[in-house]
Amino acid sequence: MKDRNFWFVIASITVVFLVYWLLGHPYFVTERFVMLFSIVTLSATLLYYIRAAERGEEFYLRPIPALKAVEEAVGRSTEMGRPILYVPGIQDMDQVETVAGVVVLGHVAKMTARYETSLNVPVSRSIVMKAARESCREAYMVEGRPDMFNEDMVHYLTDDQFAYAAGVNGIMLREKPAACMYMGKFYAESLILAETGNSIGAIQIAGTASQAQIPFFVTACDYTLIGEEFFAASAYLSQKPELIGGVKGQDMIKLVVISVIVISAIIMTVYESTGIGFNIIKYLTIR
Amino acid sequence: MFWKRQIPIFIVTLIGSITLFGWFIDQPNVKEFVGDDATQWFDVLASFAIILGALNLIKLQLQKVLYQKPGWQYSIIAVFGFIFAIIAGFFVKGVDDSVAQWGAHVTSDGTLFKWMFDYVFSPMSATMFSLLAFFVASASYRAFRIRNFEATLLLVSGIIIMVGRVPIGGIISSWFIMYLIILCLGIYVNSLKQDMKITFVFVAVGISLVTIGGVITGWPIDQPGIFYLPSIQEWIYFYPNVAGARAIMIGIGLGIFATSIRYILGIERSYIGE
Amino acid sequence: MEFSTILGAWVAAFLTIGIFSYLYKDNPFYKAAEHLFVGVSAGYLLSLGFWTQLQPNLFGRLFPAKHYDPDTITYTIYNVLSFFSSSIFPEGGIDKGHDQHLTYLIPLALGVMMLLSLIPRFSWMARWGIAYVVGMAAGLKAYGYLNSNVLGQIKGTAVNLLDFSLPVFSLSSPSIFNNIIIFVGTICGLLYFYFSKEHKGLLGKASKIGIYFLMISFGASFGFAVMGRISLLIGRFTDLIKYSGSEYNYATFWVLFIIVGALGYAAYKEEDRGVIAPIDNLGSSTEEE
Amino acid sequence: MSKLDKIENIFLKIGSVDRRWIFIVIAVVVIIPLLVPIGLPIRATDTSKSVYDAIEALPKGSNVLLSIEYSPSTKPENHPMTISIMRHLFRNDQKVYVTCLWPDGQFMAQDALKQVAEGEFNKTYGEDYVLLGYRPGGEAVVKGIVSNIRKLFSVDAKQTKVDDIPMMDGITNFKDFDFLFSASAGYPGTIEWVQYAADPTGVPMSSGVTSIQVNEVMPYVQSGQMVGVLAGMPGAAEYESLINQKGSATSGMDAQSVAHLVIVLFIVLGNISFFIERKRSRKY
Repeated sequence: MKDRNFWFVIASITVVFLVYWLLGHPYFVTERFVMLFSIVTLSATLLYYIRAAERGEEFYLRPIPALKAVEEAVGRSTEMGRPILYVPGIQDMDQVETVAGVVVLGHVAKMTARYETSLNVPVSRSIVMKAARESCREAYMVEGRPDMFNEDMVHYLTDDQFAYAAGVNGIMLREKPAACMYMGKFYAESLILAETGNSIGAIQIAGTASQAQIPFFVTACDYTLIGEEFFAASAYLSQKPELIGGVKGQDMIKLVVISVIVISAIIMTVYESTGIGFNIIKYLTIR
Repeated sequence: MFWKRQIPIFIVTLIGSITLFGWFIDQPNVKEFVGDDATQWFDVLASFAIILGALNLIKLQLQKVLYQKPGWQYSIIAVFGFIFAIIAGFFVKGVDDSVAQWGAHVTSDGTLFKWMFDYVFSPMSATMFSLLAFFVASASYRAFRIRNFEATLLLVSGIIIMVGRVPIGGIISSWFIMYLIILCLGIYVNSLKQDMKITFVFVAVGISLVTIGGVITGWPIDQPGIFYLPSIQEWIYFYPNVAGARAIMIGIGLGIFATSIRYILGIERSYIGE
Repeated sequence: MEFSTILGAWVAAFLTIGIFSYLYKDNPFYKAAEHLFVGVSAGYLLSLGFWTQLQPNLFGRLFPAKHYDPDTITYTIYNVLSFFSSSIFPEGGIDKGHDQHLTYLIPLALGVMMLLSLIPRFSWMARWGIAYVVGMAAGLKAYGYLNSNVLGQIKGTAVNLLDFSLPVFSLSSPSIFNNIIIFVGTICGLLYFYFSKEHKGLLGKASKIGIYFLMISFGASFGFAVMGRISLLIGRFTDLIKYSGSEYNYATFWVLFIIVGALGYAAYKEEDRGVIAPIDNLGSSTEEE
Repeated sequence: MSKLDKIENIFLKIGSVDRRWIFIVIAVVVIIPLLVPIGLPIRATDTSKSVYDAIEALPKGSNVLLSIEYSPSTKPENHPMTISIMRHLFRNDQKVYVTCLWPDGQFMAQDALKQVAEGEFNKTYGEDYVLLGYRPGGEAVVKGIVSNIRKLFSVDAKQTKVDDIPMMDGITNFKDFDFLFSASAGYPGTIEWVQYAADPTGVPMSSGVTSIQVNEVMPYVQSGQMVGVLAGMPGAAEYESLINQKGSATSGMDAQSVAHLVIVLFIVLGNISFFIERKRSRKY
């Protein structure tokens, strides 16, 4: 009950809705009530934890091996005196995954600034190039090494999928980076990139939510951030309260979903074997 | 600032709330907007985005030609291709009005547009994708490694699906698979105990057990089912696979839901470059 | 056989083999085919988008034939437009079965703003359109995904776990064992993505099982991905075999002969000059901008 | 150097071969079975059989909606399915209504109808089958068909008014169909049909999808929201064997089988050299 404003708003919405309901709820699609209820509860859960984190409450996040490996990889590159290659996917900024990739890039850039390792970021969209440059510049400023930043570390290759993949391959073979990171939205080129990275013996760390490409990354890379892990990565690395709160909120929603599955299964089992209870499936079906 | 920042955020919140809560409102205008117009508007915008993309591309290629950058000769080909497609799309129909009017020409037989589709666009888009068959082959050779237990599980389930789903999987006897498993276990036992004798005894006993089983039952190709590739494949595909796919599906659903809510509430504003 | 078909077969064979020649190394044939593809597909998508979206759906709703009346302002504008292009704006309005919806002026305006963003000074104008798309997608998808990906899948998992009308164990038909597999697999898979608690003890074990299920599922995707790629290759080869027939004047053979000949000659020349061919073709001559 | 070392060296050598050799191997193993078919027997999987059984169980003269949602890039996978399904439907004298959610889909539909309906079965347009054509809008089209198909498709692909098409009598919305088959390669496609048409109305549906998509639709099949699924080119081949009429998918199956085996072999070989390398690097 720490967040008074939050509870106040929730209570007022409930009261207003109850009044509306008692007035005969004109224009309301009654059979979708379950859906409205879930949307409101789930959004409220999310919002509650984001606000809690912003107020300064701290949440624990379990370690993710692939994210630890990022720092190791940067360290190894420094030892070997070779650059780090970072590929933020082949899609534009309108994809959530690209945004997450650029955010992670900022953190990698901080590490390379700290370790004084060179960073190479080929991109395939001009908007992504602008965003990635800003994010790197910012990182080098924060680390107090603006002298090490140069704009060409983020450079545009081409929009075309396969031509881009070929361009990145060329960079890999010429510069032999010690670590390759693929974080963003990938399509068929994932396999071409990971194969070449593998053949030059680089440490490879991938992160994507593209379901069809994950298997190729898992088999060809050393570490892979799968789906939601990748989205959580920016919260881990940035330690920004609102992002961590969001992860916590989503976790809570997941718990709700799991409990609903378990409870519904129990109700169904009891209902079908003994006839006691009700058919919950009916309530979960929304036309 | 107002036009560039506040208005877009307002548009997102407004349209987002209408399309989200419109599902619960039983009013003809709202229903029509949510059910039809909202998507149609999106499609109209998407078409404009395609035009924008095409103009951008041509701008880039023309610049290349004008400044004679490396590879500018190829850019001429690109521009030529574009102009050809535009001519087929807007200027030369290739058939009479009675066969296909303007507008129907993009989906009718015998037009120049259809010719371009059949003999230029189709083969090239299909070939671009089929190139990947070669890359899959070379990656399977050089990159798909059994680095840990997870990758092993992935590759084994992938291989079972790959072989079990095609006709050749059906002619591989379950007894052959059993022998194969015995041999693989033999290798595992060997690496565990580092003793040739134990390995030999293990493999010998295993092979004779399988052989005895085979002789007794008369070597039926698809029995026992748990060693017959098409049956294992079907099981993996229908049960463990669905369980995993469903977990991912729910995860993606929740992720998209959470992100959408953040957009609508204006918490996330990355789309306008913040 | 018609001339246009035979010509088409030659063009298709040339482009197909030209693109395949990339597997040997990046070469002018591939580059030419690739650039042609980029240009043609841009024009193709533009024409298709225009004739299947903008003309019928946008203009068809702004100027429907149903309400044609040359005295109103809208149709006066229409007749002016029609004067410039009678194919896009045929006489008497556009008959696509729509009523007049002047609300479609909004997407038209957003779209025009998007095009104006090509001019650097107006680049911010695209944001309005993007904002609309983001908002619409957020609203519609939040509902759709919550319904079919979350509620629908909860429904699919919440089954009677002790249904004794089913066999206890059966490999490829429904059984209690298989129901439990799905139930346990789904829940453990979800627990793997639980971040705010350390994966130790019971949660650790569950998430371990979860990742195994995810990996089996990825394995299946992997198998299917390979299958799909091979199928497409088979499709291409089937076409090439078709075009190698006498009715197409052996197009495939001729094209193959020309391209292989040219590449072989180039390689021979290079060797003569003492240039060692690069081992890995992909990195050899890629262009960077 | 021991014998084992020599064998290991051979494997390592194979492991570091130029990738162009691998390309050639794949090209050869795909082309040869296409030219010289082996004729491996095709065994239908349960999911394909359920599609066949569902269509076979439809009474004569049922109204079947066939939706075409793919483009030429996945034609080898989807097109044989469409053709087999059409053959099955026409053979059983069903009425076939064809719609397209993808613009390129209309070309594919025309091709298939020309080959099967006109060429093989001599069916009458407008009485036995109709091509309603493409309408833009993705899921909006699906929703439109569910609420009122006559409003959305006021004319067919040949611009004939639907009121003048005899078989459109009595068809007003999605519930008037007895079955839906969607041949799909992505968005919009099968998933939209499940979410907005089959789930809300309860009309049974089935689908033929590309291999890549199979995993996305499997949960729907498992939970009974869809009746079976044809998965990629092998799925199409299985359907061809079920209706007993061989087509392009069947002839591709030998190549597919051999290519899969070769890829599995590649994975195994590659991993052997990986293990040898790892063993040696541990030793030194």
